[in-house]
Amino acid sequence: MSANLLKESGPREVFCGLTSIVWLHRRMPDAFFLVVGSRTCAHLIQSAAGVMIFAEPRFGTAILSERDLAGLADAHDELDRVARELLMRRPEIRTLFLVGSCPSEVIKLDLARAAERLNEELQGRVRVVNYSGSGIETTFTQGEDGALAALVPLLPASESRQLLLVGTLADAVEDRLIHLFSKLGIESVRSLPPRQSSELPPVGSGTTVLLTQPFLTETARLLRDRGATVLKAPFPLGAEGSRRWMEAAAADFHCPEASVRAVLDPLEARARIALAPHREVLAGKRIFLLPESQLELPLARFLHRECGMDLVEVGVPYLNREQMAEELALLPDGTTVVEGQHVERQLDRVRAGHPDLVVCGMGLANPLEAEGITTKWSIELVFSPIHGIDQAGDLAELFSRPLHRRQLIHSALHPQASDHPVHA
Amino acid sequence: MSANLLKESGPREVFCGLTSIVWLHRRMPDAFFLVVGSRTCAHLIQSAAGVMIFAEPRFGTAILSERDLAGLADAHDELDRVARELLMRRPEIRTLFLVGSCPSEVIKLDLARAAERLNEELQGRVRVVNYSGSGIETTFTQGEDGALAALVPLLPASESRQLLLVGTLADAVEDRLIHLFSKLGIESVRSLPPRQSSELPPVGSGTTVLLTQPFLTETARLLRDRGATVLKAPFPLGAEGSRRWMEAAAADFHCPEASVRAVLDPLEARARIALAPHREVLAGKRIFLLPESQLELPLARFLHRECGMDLVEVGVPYLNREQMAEELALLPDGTTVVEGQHVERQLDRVRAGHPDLVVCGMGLANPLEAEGITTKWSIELVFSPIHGIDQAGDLAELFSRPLHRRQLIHSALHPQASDHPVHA
Amino acid sequence: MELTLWTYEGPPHVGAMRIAASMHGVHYVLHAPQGDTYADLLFTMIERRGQRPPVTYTTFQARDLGGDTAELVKRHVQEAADRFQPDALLVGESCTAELIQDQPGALAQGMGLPMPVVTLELPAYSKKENWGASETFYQLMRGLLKQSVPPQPSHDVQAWKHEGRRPRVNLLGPSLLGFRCRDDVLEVQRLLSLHGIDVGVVAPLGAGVEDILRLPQADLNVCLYPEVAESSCSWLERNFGIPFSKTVPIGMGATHDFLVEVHALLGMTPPEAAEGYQRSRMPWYSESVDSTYLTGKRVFIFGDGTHAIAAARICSEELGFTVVGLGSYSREMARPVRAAAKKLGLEALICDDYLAVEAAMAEAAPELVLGTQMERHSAKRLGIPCAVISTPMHVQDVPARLSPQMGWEGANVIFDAWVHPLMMGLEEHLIGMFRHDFEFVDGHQSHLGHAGGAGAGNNHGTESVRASGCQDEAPSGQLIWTADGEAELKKIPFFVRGKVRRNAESYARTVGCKEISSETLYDAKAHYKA
Amino acid sequence: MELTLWTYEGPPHVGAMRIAASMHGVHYVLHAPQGDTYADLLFTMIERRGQRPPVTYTTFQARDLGGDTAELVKRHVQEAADRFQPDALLVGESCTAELIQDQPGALAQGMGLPMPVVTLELPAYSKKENWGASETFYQLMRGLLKQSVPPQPSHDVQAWKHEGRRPRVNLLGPSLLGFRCRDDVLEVQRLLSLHGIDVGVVAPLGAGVEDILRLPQADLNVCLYPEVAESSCSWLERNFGIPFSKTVPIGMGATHDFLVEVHALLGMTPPEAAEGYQRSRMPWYSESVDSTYLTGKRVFIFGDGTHAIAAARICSEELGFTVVGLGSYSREMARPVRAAAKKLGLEALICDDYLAVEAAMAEAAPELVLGTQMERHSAKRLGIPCAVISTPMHVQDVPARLSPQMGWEGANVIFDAWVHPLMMGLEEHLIGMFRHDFEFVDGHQSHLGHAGGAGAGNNHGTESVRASGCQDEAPSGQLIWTADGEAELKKIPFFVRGKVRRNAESYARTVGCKEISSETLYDAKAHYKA
Repeated sequence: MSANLLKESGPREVFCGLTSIVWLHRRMPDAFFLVVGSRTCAHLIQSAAGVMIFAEPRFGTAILSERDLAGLADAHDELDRVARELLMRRPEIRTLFLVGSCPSEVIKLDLARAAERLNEELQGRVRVVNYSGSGIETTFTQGEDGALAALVPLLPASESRQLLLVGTLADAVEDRLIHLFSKLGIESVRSLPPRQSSELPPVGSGTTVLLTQPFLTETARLLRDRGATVLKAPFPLGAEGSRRWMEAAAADFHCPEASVRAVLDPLEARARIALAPHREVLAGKRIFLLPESQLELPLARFLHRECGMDLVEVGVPYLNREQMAEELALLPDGTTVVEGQHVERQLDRVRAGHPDLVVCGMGLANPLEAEGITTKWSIELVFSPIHGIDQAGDLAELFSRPLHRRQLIHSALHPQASDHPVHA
Repeated sequence: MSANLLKESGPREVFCGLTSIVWLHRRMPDAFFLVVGSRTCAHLIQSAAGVMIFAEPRFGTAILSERDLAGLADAHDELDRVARELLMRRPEIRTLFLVGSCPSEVIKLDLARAAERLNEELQGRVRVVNYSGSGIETTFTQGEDGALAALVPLLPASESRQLLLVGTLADAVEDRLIHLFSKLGIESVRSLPPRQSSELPPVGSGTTVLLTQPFLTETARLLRDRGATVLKAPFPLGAEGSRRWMEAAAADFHCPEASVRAVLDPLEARARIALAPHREVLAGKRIFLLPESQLELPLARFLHRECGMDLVEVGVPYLNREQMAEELALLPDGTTVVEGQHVERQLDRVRAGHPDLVVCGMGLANPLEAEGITTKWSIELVFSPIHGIDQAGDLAELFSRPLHRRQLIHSALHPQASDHPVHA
Repeated sequence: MELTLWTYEGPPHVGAMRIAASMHGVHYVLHAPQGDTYADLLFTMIERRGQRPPVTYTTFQARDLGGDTAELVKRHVQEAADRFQPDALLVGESCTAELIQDQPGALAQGMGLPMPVVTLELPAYSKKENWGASETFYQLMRGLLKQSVPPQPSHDVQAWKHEGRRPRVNLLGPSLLGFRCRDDVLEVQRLLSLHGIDVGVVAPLGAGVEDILRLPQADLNVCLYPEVAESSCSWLERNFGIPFSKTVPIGMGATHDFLVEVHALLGMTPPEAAEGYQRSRMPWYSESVDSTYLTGKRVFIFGDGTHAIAAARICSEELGFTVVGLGSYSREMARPVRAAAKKLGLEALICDDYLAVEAAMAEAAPELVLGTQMERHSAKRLGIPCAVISTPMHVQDVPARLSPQMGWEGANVIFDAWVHPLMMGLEEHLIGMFRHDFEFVDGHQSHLGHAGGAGAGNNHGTESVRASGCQDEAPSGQLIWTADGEAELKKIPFFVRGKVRRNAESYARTVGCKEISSETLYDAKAHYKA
Repeated sequence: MELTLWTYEGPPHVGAMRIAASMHGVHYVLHAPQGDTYADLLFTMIERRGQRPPVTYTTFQARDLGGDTAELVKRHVQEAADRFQPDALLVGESCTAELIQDQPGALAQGMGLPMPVVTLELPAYSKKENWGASETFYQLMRGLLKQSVPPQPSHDVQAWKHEGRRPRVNLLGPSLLGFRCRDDVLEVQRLLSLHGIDVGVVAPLGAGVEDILRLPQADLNVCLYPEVAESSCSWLERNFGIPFSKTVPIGMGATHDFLVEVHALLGMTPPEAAEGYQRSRMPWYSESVDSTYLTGKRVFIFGDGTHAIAAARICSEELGFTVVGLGSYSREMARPVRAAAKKLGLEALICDDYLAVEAAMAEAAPELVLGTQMERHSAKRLGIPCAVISTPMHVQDVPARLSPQMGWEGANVIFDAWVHPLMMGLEEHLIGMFRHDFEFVDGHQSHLGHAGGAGAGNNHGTESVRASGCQDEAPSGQLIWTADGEAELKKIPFFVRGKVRRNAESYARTVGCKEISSETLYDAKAHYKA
């Protein structure tokens, strides 16, 4: 590992952990996420979700009022009332997540106590758990870590041999991976989070964990505490990463190497075909990743090794060196990896570096485009089905598309001065 | 009868008989209307139908080309080919109407012969009949007379006692009328046209005919020739007309007067309630009816007697005095009834007469509105379910609505000059 | 504590951002944790701006709370002042920072910065976005102008006459994330210019500090959006004696009234009454025979105060609709909304719970909904056509084309936008005539399309109407539909069936009958039309 | 004989009416039976005109045919001349009158009327509406100008320079019942005026006889709609030496080219290349990140020649779409439409059978259709979003608001109108991301709504694609979908499933496999993206 690791601090431009509710609530349709916070929290989730495209959402905010701030006792009573009302209106809910926010953390509203109290009252009809998605403690994808960590103590114990995939996957991707693992000979594959919050997978010493996402530090720690083995591998983004990730499981399950190759070789070959047209667009292009989703390191690795891109700078909100060791090892020597952010200085470096493509958040994308810098809007990466060998082409396409688009339309929208019409 | 009957000739502004296809094809979903004509014919029907709101229509035009004009033999071959192609594409069709047009009449293309030829070829799988909807012979609603007259020879013979309603009714209205007749004690009620072209009602000396529409002269004549009795009555528009129309049937079927009253009195009372708000708008207002649908006389009678309107002039495309005798008798003394049209002079009279409401065709409505004259667009009268006592309120509403609308919006859209805002 | 699923307004500091981002040379230092930076996307994605909003977030973290967050604030204030060198600095805090009471405004005031510093105190736990925008605009203007306030206001609104110049007005209120403000400003400028009236300053949208300083030079202020500008207009009136116009020129009648009001205030001859008819196509489109079918269409209106009130007037007086519901989420505008509703014989719904709005909508059984994006979704669920008339903004509410709501062209835009969902003019009219045709009964696809599987969407609406109807009026009395009643009901096209069912049931209760047969349906029809 | 269900164009005399009704002081006596008066409603209802078209129909009847129809013609000509006193009289016949050969034009010419009489011969059994419009405009212009034709054309296109005036151009082609002509004229006038170019005469729309007489005074003619004006422009070039511009300014690139062409012809310095970017929002809207999802969307285009060609260029060069079908019903424009299609690697569909167009549409499996009202209905049946870009006109194509297609604002209007059906910007983008969510699989309602019961609409499309695919390529080889292949296909959202199915089957045939499993789907995906 010889990446150039730097740290930076200053004003940040990163979502908080509440944002991960946007995909978590879709993964588990029988769960409800109740943020205990302010109008800002409610507005944030709704804005991040793309402004109201869905009907009755499975998340909401218990908005603190001045009265709640005046006395914590009142706030607890109020929270109980709101939770009761909610559950009455939504009888299909099986798990209620109480999600802490910046304001609830600052006023030290004890959501663990609230969860305990509600669990007692509800007597198992609905399970109530809590975690914090506050922006003073978590960024963006870390919210998922909190939510899953909150579920770990509830997992049933089992010593059976099984593979546990940890981290939200699109259902179709999950189906596909389970199918492939079964072809490798691994028959018992479970997922956390499950598709129904009431069908929690068991855990124990027979459990081998593969993390599907790089931001699940706390969840991994708690699973280890429950006896599970957490495998070390690159993350399953791109053909190479996904293959090595699957191979790590295969090795742990002692699948015969020949049969592993027999399954994975054709997939990898097909992935190369799927990648080829995108590699044509991306190879030799320079990319700058701003910190947001924690996916930046695996993406940089994929974009460099499989798509031939040059890495100008790779930003990450925070860096867990141990968990990221496999990824860092695959980055080219001297890659600049910056932990934390001073958004103004980082943008200065973007402008100075003239990258061909910048991966950034929704607040920065259009302003950079207006300066003539092509961007890839990073929040899409956590919503799209991008995991696994079969999705490598789709993953590359997310990056080639903006460059391809520019190629298609730039000259017509920015015509050169001329005495003669281009087309007449 | 002391109406003032006048005749006028000159440029007319009236649809031709092809237009009636627009409702006939919807009444009998298993029939197809193939106009043999020009691009103008095709364009006319599509424009009259409101420009393409429907999917695959059950009417079309076999457009004559220069080659067809060159030789009639060719034209016959071509027509056979087009009919065959059409029936292959539309196997659900049971009756094919070949409809003559101005050009086909002028070149004397013999559609009766074509129908005969095709009938032979198709051997009963599809029945082919013909009639003319040409504008040199028919106006607007007369097309229906032609189509129904073409069906009369095909009606099976039966001496059974029955009531036959002749003229297209909306299905719901027909259901309702049959229900009411059964309450009067008339159990066997059939309709021409039927809802399926293949289920033609029988006819014979036991048949009593009630015309639902005033434009079915030829059909009535042919039914009489088949032995049916055609009752004389006002047409079933408005509560009074509908009641007298039903009473005519009840008398013919010897229904006990008391039970007739028991059925009709409450209906009439309810109709008065339904009419009241419209009468409030219409009473004392002056109406001018331009000739178009042949419904002008019964409408004038209804609007005068039940809605209290004053009749400035009642135009009719043509006048069959015998068929209209009952209606003419109910008009107030001295009503000006003008048969035929000189559209320019008639419009001069409209402008001079300052009517509150003008009933006219779609070509004239907006130009009159632009002159500040409120109009009722007459084609709607042949598309809307307006027949029967229960529809009297709806029928009145068609006339009160434009006046009501003007009341609602006129002052806001034409504000008076003022030093002070109206609403501030 | 209040359970909120979707919210109509953001927190008040988002209102402050709208003011800062609308202007140039103004920077906003917001004491807030990192999550609050989401608000940038409102401007860059929803409003498709090619610039970041001029906001520096302190993005303090939990670990900072133990230490000196005041120092953190000052460092960010200094960096922002150095980097952006604004002409004025706004300093405030979001909900979380409000709790830790660093008083960033006071801190910044004490730093000896070279530009004016305006402190914003926007109570996040009791106020909302529009209030925040209004307060920010007011505080900024007051901060910049308070030195110039004369001891005794002596403003002559007709000064232009003897100064030999054209009269001059300011347009106050337009801002980013305001509904169609960008185009309303152009349209109102064009309108005033046609009448020989110059526009001095437009603010906050596009204004700089120097423009704010020029505000007192106008003869008159035009308050285009009371939600944002009324408090500022009042202050300018109290302190400088500049009157302001109160009519919002949305719709034909209101545009006429606006012109009359402005002319009257400026001492000018009022405009021709026929101007609107000549300059807008809306009156003719509404009068022409194609529009006859619009008469009496039942419409449910919900939005911000300004647009909801305007919509109610346009619907009832200019389009001939029947308004069956009127409400707003703007508590600040409750009074005029209530008055507008009362004029129409309605009780206004002042409410920010979108589910309560949806329930009211279902209860009113309208044929058209004019609302926000949230009502668009509710209406879609209920199978009712809808047009959007108000914030909260969605990317589709910021069209590329010129789309004002105000003035003569605004009336054209409104006609098209509101009538189009009502089934595209003639098309719908013909469907009304062919309503008994097989293509328009259950199971077939209507061209309306909104509700898709027709039945599904509509039953939803119908059921909720039935349920609530029963509760309201006859909790115990169960109504029974006879087979022939149900059959008759089925003949009615699905898009009006809910209303017919409702009328029949209500009529049955009124007359005390327990069974609804086809006769009851006819009776109810006669009753309700009468 | 040709079987026609719906028709894209009316008969040629309707084209003549479009010219007469577009102008003032021109009256048209049409020898035709009463049914032909239906054509008035095209103007009064569809175009919502407050005036009757200036047409006198002779409305002869069967009984007249035995007698003297020539006398009837003369009577109507005389009455029309007396009553309307037009500045010029057009005399012609419709299809039926053509058969009885009264030669109404010759009759009228012989009547010694005080105004110019132009005879129209429009063969109703071989020509159509646009040809009729073009021919009428040409004959009227030629009739009025033929005396003024110089023996030797000696036109100096740069005369404006030494005459010390601004250059002056005529705008030729706009007419009633032309797609958005009313607003295109305003927009092009504004565009030219920005560049210091005056507009002399606009014709036929709004022109009178005196304007036609002024046509030769322009430096240059602008041919806005070749369907209507190209023959007239050519005649003016041949006889007066006035050149004409050939670029139709629809879209960003074409508007730029148009400006360059007009400037070059007039001998002016070409405009700034960046003008479009500054004056239109369309480029930024297309470049901004929200539009990334537009890239590669498959679009099927059908319309008149002018609008279809313009749409193809805008789609491929300015919106980043992939054009998968291009066609026109304008046989007169077949050559340029074919050339435009060839540039995109396509074969143009020149056809006036709407069912053949629907079949081609289904075969192309587009994600967006740009077509006429007929394609809108076909697309609705297939469950594909659609925007209308061309005549035949429908009342909804004559909006109240300013809605040009040409120039910088036209590009804005086009962006909004074409992108909106593609699921309202961000909304659709998010749905793409959430495509595996339960709300977007079969049986649930998509917000797309067009197809309503999703499955139904889409299956229709899919089935017809399958059927035709089989016939084309493998009439005997039957493909079998395995259960796991079907299951995988079901996971794909319905609105792209047709395309995926089609690709998989085509791929299976290419590689010769008989079964389609989930692996085949992945193989096909890799293959088609590569």
